[in-house]
Amino acid sequence: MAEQQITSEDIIQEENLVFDRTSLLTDNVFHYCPGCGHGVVHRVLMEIIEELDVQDKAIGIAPVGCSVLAYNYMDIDMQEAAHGRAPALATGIKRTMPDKYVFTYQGDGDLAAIGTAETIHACNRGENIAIIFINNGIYGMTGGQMAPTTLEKMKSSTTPYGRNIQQMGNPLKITELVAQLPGTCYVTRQVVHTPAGVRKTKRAIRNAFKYQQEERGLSFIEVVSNCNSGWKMSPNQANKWLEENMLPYYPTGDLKKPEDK
Amino acid sequence: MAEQQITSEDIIQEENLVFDRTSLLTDNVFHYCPGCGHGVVHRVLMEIIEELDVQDKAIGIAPVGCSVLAYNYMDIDMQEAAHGRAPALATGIKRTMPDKYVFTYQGDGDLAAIGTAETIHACNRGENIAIIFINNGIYGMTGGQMAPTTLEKMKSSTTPYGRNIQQMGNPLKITELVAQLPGTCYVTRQVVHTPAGVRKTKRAIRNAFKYQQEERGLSFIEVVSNCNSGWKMSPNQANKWLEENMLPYYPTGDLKKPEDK
Amino acid sequence: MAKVTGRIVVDTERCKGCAVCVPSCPFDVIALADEVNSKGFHYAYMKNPEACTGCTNCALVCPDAVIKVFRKKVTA
Amino acid sequence: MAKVTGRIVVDTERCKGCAVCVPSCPFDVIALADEVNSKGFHYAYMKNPEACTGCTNCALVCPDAVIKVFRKKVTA
Amino acid sequence: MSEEIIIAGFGGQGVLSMGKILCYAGIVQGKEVTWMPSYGPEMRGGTANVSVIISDERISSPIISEFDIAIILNQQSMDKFENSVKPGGYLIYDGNGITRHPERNDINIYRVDAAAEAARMETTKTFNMIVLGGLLKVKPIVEMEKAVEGLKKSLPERYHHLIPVNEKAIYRGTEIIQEVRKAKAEAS
Amino acid sequence: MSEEIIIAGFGGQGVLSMGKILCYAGIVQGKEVTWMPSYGPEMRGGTANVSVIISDERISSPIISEFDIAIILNQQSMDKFENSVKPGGYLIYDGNGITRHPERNDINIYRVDAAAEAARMETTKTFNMIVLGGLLKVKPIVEMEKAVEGLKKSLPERYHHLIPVNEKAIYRGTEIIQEVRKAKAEAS
Amino acid sequence: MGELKLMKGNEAIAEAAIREGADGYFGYPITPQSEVIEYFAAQQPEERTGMVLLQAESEIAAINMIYGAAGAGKKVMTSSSSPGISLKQEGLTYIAGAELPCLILNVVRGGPGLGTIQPSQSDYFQAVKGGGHGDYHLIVLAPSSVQEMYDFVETGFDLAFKYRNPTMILSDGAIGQMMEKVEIGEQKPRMTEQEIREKYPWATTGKTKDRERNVITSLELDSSKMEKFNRKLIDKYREIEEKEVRYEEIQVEDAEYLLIAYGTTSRICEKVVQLAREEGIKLGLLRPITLFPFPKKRLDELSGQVKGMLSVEMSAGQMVEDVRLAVNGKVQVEYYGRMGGIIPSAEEIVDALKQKFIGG
Amino acid sequence: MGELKLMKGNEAIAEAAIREGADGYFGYPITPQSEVIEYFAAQQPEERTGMVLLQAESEIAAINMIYGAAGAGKKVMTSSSSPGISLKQEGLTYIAGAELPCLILNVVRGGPGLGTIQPSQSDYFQAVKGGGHGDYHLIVLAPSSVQEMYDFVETGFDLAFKYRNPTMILSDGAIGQMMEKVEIGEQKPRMTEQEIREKYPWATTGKTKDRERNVITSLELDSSKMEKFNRKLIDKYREIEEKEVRYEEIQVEDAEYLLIAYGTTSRICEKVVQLAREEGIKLGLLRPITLFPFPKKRLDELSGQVKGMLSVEMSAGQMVEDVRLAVNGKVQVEYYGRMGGIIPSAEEIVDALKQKFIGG
Ligand SMILES: Cc1ncc(C[n+]2csc(CCOP(=O)(O)OP(=O)(O)O)c2C)c(N)n1
Ligand SMILES: Cc1ncc(C[n+]2csc(CCOP(=O)(O)OP(=O)(O)O)c2C)c(N)n1
Ligand code: SF4
Ligand code: SF4
Ligand code: SF4
Ligand code: SF4
Ligand code: SF4
Ligand code: SF4
Ligand SMILES: [Mg+2]
Ligand SMILES: [Mg+2]
Repeated sequence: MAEQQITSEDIIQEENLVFDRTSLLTDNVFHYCPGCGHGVVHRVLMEIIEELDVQDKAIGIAPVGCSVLAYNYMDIDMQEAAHGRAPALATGIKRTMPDKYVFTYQGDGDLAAIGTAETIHACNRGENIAIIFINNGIYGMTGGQMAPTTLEKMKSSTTPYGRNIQQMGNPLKITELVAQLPGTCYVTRQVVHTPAGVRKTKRAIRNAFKYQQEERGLSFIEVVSNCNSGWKMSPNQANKWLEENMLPYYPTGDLKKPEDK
Repeated sequence: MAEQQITSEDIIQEENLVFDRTSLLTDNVFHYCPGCGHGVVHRVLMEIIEELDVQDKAIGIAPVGCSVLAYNYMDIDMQEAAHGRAPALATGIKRTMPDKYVFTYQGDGDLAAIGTAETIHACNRGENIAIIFINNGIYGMTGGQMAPTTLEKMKSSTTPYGRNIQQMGNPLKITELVAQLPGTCYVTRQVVHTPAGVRKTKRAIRNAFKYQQEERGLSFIEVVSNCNSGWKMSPNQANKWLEENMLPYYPTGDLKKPEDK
Repeated sequence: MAKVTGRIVVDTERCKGCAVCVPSCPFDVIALADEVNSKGFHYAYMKNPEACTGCTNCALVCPDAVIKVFRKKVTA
Repeated sequence: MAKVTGRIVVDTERCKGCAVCVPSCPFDVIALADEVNSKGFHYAYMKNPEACTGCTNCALVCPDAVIKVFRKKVTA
Repeated sequence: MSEEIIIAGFGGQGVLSMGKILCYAGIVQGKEVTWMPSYGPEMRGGTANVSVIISDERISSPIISEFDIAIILNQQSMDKFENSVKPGGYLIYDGNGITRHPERNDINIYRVDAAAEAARMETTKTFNMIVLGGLLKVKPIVEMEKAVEGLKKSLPERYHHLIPVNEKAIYRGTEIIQEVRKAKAEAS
Repeated sequence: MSEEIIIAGFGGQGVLSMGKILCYAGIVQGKEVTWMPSYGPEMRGGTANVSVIISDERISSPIISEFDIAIILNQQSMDKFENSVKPGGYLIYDGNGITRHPERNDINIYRVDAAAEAARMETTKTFNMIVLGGLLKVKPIVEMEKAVEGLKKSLPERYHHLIPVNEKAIYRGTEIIQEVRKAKAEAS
Repeated sequence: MGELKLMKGNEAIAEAAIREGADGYFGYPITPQSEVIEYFAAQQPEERTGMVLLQAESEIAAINMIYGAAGAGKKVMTSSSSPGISLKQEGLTYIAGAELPCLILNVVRGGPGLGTIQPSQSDYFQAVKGGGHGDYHLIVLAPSSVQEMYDFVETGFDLAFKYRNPTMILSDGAIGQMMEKVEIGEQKPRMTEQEIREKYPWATTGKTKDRERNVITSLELDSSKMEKFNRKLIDKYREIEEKEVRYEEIQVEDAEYLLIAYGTTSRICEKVVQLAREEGIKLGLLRPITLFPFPKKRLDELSGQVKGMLSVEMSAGQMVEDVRLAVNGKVQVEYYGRMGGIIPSAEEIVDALKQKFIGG
Repeated sequence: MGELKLMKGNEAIAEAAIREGADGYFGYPITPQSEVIEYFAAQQPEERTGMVLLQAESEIAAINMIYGAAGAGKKVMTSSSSPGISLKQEGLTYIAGAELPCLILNVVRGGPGLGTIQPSQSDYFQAVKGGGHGDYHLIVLAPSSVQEMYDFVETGFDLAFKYRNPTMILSDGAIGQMMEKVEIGEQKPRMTEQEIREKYPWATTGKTKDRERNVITSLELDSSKMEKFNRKLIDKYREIEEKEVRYEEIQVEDAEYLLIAYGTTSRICEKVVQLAREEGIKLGLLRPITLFPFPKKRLDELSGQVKGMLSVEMSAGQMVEDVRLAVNGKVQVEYYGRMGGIIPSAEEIVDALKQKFIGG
């Protein structure tokens, strides 16, 4: 049969290329742990900026967290914020350069612990920016301490016997909170450990950029992701754990979406 | 008729006294502007502590705001917090002295602007304290600047042409936000410019102390009040304006109430 | 039939003349004095004492806690 | 009837052997090599290349963006 | 020539703006000026005061504790500032609410019952302009026209329709001010 | 007497805990010890190393750049530390993954293929104990029993059931270590 | 001559920023400097020049907003008073570490803690030694009049952009609240994006094909690179110390004693010089205008001329340390000061001078 | 002798706090000191002694939690590293202004900004001059070993309560991460409320009929009262400077040159002394243990004995200013330092010493 005659060499040809690393990722190797979702979100984000052809209009803000070095990978102008303050930087940038696409990229410790006030107020003011929020339920960079989003009974280096709700409170659904604020136009929760999840995340980020262009207000995209290192699991174990434990508490989907213009 | 014979002297007798200044208010004259609601809330709070007979177990935290000197009036042990940080102080106190009644007394600038993170996280952890939140829609102490709670189009010294939602975002309903958090057990909004309002506020504060004793979590009592000075109105004008403008946006009532034990 | 009558005593030196008590009184008992106290405030007084029922409304809203209320049952 | 076949190319030196691609493939094309790259990682390879349809699933989930996907229409 | 002035009264009496008008008038006349208010938390009530210096030369310290002229508009301020007037200096006060009248006799004392006059004129807001007029009558530290110019400069455009009534008040002040006591020359 | 040791390899190879056991053993023998790790952000992968000093006297600087003994467990560490061994010192390495073997001949070089041995023993976690055993064979900086005691002290109670297998690994290490090259005496 | 206006120091700052073509102000109210943002708000800078004005949710948000905008090459500023400035310390060291230009105004009030809202100079150490962590310096300007409040906005921005370093205007409640005559400058245009791209090629204006991406960061995980960066900063500070020292001398030529004072106290000390000279004491005044860089060299020179130096401060004695370091024991250096919001009188300073140096 | 353990500096601090009978720890993770809270968490201090442990939402929350608990007379502490300590500056000045005892650990890393996570001593100024606004001082202890990390918890709390003043332990990444042998003390009981009421009558333990209400505040709107309070603080700091100076001397008796170094660098300098003496250079080392109060008097004395002093720091030269102020020009004072997370080697310090003082 015809198929039998097709060799790998026939297929692996420039004209058959259907997926390649976006040129907006630099050549630097991610410093992330094997299997960490940060890399996927980085890639998807850069794909959107490439597709929209807005490299020269995009300004990103890296947080303090594992993605502190995001600027080593994203080939756009970037600033590195103080821990938790990315939304404030983004506000300063966007207000003085309203024609740029400004986004922050933040972890759950950064955004939902130390940066709570900046997050809530940027959302409440409806800053015309995008916040990309990687919720891995832990402080990855500093060695796996409890985050506000750490699940009940989940172990971390500061809750070695599991998060005790009585002591530490419930895992904080900050995304549900900001969805309440009139300043946010688009609030959604996504994942990137499955192909379908990645496709939807990409769509969400595309939406966020579109709404920003339309000056709709703040788009808030939570990505529930693994920190396999902090969780002390292999990447695939971690993704499974994520589905079984994180997603029931942090269900995916749109929490808020504006009418199409 | 018998009534005619009753003179003022007959009535004004110790045994007929039905309302007196609680002994838990000190003799100091409030430094507040004439007609300011802070004084009423101070009084009601001290009445509750007197009625519950817990003077020796009550620790209050004064904010930075017009009520910064609350400790001059309340005859209980008190601490004066840094601007916005009262919930953190209260956490430190309550955690190390769980048998005390700990409350914060905060303005809207203090609690909903600079103190947002401390407010949200104390509420989320369900600290077993009471937060008494005076929402007068403005920064009173510093001369009437916009607060997060300032209404749309409302004038303040930093919004002399009225609050512009496009620029400053919507007035923040922080009380609605904290009501979402599982850590709060009781969330209510009250007023003190009418006798009925005062009675309800008093009931609310009594509830808060009761829940604290029962270790139910955090009670959050918003009191919508006037800042006649910042609003540049006479006290009675201000109270009227409050009813017509503040209350439609900040409606009174319980947002959350625990089952009775 | 039992009826009640009341009176208020305003600490005029501490009253700030804010007038918040005035509309709070269901029986229009209170007014501000033409005179001022040593702080320059027109303090509150009972312009219509007989109408007072001792309901405490005025005291409840008084921001400076300067009103004492007395109430007495009177048998008609 | 038009059918598609595909192949992936893994940048083995940059692959971290996380194995996230492995379960993402609907056709069980991918496995980790017994060998390691210079970083010590067991990199991904096509253990079953003919089954690949070029669906890009693996590339979508690869955290290190080291998978290229090729697809070609084949007429049966 | 340098005049060091304190203006003191209740908040809301226009103490600060009177000082501003004086300063603006000084500027129009090419003088150096400083205006240094007392400030505190922004609650209503309480006293307000401002020290104003109007001088032909560069002003070194804007903070002064003794004054050539004191304009005193309530009892608290009388208690606080009567003794800060330099011997031979001027004290001008409004008698309204004053329970203890000034007692010094080494200074020149004038009284201008501006509150009563403003009430009579039914323009209570011009109270401070009446006082200003009185001041300029007894101590013409700036020229009268310059004061009116200063008034214009210190008022935002949208209040310029109020200038005539204020101007009138200033002139009224010159009329109603009364000498209480002249300074006795004391052995220095 | 003072021994200055570097232990270097991948994160996860037990580099840090090997150092800890040595230190505990030293403490049991009444010695002074310091254990100074390299540290960085907490991502997986990358190298880890720890400097250990075991001394009879108070240890001044815990930060050292030249070593009496280097225990090297991957190629990066070989590249980094081979030249930091003092002349006449000891270099002990695991051959697994080593592409460039040590070249110096003014130091004593030993090889202990602990990774392979641990795999053979099906106790990959005892890898570092095998290396430790090898070390103590060629440089008995602490007594063998003290090392086992150190192991006990450094393990939380709940892992004490693992002591026998680790002890075995230590002894295995003493057996499999091999001399590669003795230091040539050089003209000092 | 420009237009003359009567303004508060706090207002002059704001007016100057608008006229200087600043791109943004981000701040949070606090006494005694709330007039800065209030003046801006009344002026509607968006309409006057397109300048952005935003009341932030906190001082921390405000400093980080200017951190962001400064990274984009914008001319931005914030202001606060002591407690608010303490909150900005992390942000300030980030900005210094990222080498960004911006302007910060501190209208100092008395501390520690909530303290008093009255004027003070007790934030000197914080401003010049670095209240934040790490080795860095702010350029610190100390105005002593409302005119200088106005003028130093331009100077401050110029220095900030010249050295890519945050500049602080260290004022106090007296200068912030005081009104004086101010000569107002012309309105300058705000820079266009094109101009920013050309003048500040490091700014995050959006990566175009013709250049590498720009990254604003203060992070460096490699110690040897970090040390190199630290040395680069030190070199910059050295250069600033060589080139940018500013001070004013009053009757120093023949002085036998020297007062050192900045800001409000320097105004008082002008009068002290006058009073002392009336009594026949040859007194001079050196007023540092830049507190960092500090006029060390000049003081060192003067240590040969005078018999004693008196540092006059509204603090417990902070600048006096820099004076001592400058003269390194070559002349007696004393301190006189008041605290808690109290401004010393000229007379008491004369007394202090006599007591410390002349006897009795 | 107590039990011997092998511990990291960060762990020793936590163990010491539990055994010292501390009532609470409130902190936020940051490298290189996260082991402090992690050790606490593993130890479950609630169960061991009833001590409270709470991971706060931020450093600002943490310092204000200890502000609250300290006001209630509780023995509480927090810890962080440089950027987190910058965020605590407002809280620290409030605590100092409210005169409350508490313990703050700074495990310093290199700045400015996010900088590096490697060890540094570049927060010296912030710690000793006051990084927050207003005139105040922390008591600052500088441990140079894990044992001292342990021991200074007791010392720190003792001084804090004795003077009602916050105490800082100024450590660095090397000492925090390093393991050494530590002699562990006995478990002390936590104080009961009754004991607190008796010992700390100022504490907000709840107003009983037998005393006036207690108020913890740093606010004073009346300037003359505020100044009085400022003077009271100054008197306290003077007293501390007189009574609480601690330092260690190594081979100082016959020294012709003197190194001054604290913490990690003092360890290196011990070796420098040894190396220099091997070369016949009579070198000594003075290690300040308290940085505030600084051993000024002793240095002043030694300025008569030695020919030169070298301040060795992992900073751009901060402590050297205090050395210079102490000797006031009487002897040449030089600085040698490394930055960015680099720890100087003994050899390079010997070279620096020779070059600066001995020639070549
Ligand atoms: C002011 C300050 N506090 C704390 C830290 C230490 N720190 C660095 S990253 C981090 C948490 C990171 O967690 P998260 O935001 O969830 O990001 P992740 O690493 O999980 O992606 C912390 C606490 C810091 N650098 N600065
Ligand atoms: C860190 C800090 N920032 C700002 C201030 C100035 N400040 C004092 S009170 C206040 C706002 C008070 O408003 P609110 O909390 O609403 O209380 P109110 O006076 O209206 O009762 C501000 C901004 C301060 N003291 N400290
Ligand atoms: S520590 Fe966690 S978040 Fe960080 S790179 Fe590793 S897996 Fe990702
Ligand atoms: S300023 Fe407003 S809040 Fe403050 S006392 Fe006056 S009325 Fe009350
Ligand atoms: S409410 Fe109270 S203070 Fe106000 S007028 Fe009436 S009595 Fe006086
Ligand atoms: S007690 Fe009731 S009736 Fe009497 S004056 Fe007060 S409000 Fe009126
Ligand atoms: S997902 Fe990517 S990095 Fe991971 S094993 Fe597959 S190809 Fe390698
Ligand atoms: S492209 Fe699709 S079919 Fe081919 S390997 Fe990847 S996931 Fe499997
Ligand atoms: Mg995280
Ligand atoms: Mg308010």
